[in-house]
Amino acid sequence: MITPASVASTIRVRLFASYAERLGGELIEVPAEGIRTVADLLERLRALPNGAVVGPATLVAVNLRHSPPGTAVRAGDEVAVMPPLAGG
Amino acid sequence: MITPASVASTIRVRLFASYAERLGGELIEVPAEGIRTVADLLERLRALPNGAVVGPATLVAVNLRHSPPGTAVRAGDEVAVMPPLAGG
Amino acid sequence: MSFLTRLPIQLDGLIAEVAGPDRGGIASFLGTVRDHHQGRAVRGLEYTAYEPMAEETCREILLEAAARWPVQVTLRHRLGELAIGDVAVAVVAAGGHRDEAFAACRYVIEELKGRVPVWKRETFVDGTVEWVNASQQAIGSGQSAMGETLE
Amino acid sequence: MSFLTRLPIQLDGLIAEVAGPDRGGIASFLGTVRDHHQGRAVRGLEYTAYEPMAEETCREILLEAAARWPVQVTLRHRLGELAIGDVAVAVVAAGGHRDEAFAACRYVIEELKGRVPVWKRETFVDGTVEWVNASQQAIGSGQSAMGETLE
Repeated sequence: MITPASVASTIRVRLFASYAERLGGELIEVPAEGIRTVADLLERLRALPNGAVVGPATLVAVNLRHSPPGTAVRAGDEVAVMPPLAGG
Repeated sequence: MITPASVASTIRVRLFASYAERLGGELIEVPAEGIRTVADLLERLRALPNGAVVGPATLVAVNLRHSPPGTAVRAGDEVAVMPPLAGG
Repeated sequence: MSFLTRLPIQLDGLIAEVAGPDRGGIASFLGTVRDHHQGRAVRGLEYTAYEPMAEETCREILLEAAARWPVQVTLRHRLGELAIGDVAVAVVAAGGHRDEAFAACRYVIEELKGRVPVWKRETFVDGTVEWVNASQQAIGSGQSAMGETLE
Repeated sequence: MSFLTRLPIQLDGLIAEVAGPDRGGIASFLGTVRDHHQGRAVRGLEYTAYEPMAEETCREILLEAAARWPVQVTLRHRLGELAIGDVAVAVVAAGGHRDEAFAACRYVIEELKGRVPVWKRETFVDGTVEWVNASQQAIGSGQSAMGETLE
């Protein structure tokens, strides 16, 4: 059984490029309380030191899929918060 | 001076692919008399043995330029009579 | 099959992957590192990716292209440090005719640029280092920096 | 510069001809020998050309492309005997952006097929040998076998 106080209370967020540099690393943990959607998570990240880097063009993937702001986020999901893409 | 009876009385015609095979080689000489245009030359070639190979899609180049039927042809010109292209 | 690589991209190898005796038209695209970006002289750059999602998205894009046109198609995206002129991305599409080869090749490079999570950090000749697109986003307020944004 | 060659076409060499530090987009097309033609199994083929006119026409087409788009562009057409899978024609266009590279590459291959005096003789697996397009022309009467005809 998963213990709510240990695993389920934290969302692990992968960060990339400028976001990883400014927000404290490639993998951060965010308390899950009060976060139900992608929009909630972004609001929380923007409240961090240097959170202004998370601009309006930010992309979020939940479990490897691009996910709009209304997408549900649960502890245990693989959540990635990404600056605008620049491949190719 | 060019002697009319030797050089100027003959049109040298380059032939390619199926035309060269059917009309007697890659370079043939055609008496210039009566030939003033590309159309005249084609008519003369079609009267040769196997001349039926010179079909409606034949291309003619005079001095390396694609040339429509009304184009003037003179002895001394480089004239090429070509089947439909099949490059690439 | 891995579409991301830290080794130099070899176009001949990609062509061999998709070529075949019934596919007479092969269209390719190479994206190489340019020596300038928005008017500034570039010394080199580094690509980084969200690797599992990038691999999965590349696979999806190639499946989409193969479903839409009768082609064999592949791609590679380089990661790590690149110098001017290095190949950053390659797409090759082979079909029976050139129309479908060109169309599929174009589709894949456009989708790749819009959907595959890869980022680029440029080192300029003046010594500064910048993540591409990061500054655009910081400048605007409420304005999208690119067409593929979600909010 | 000779655009016709009796040696195998090396794409890497053509890319090196047109690549440059300010040209980040390189589009290529390869035409290869297919194993069938109009439903018949092909063993191999031979290309022949009206060489001086073919060289001149290739040069003109490349100049047209370079005048119309900001690109460096080149091509090769193979002559002589080719086997299945061999590269018969290659076009490479390099530009600052992929739009112009793709457009110029496509323009050159289309114009080449329509204007450059090259012919192809196919040897079929059943032993017969035929000049491509020759039969179409003989069948029709007053009907053009292709769009580029002059009469």
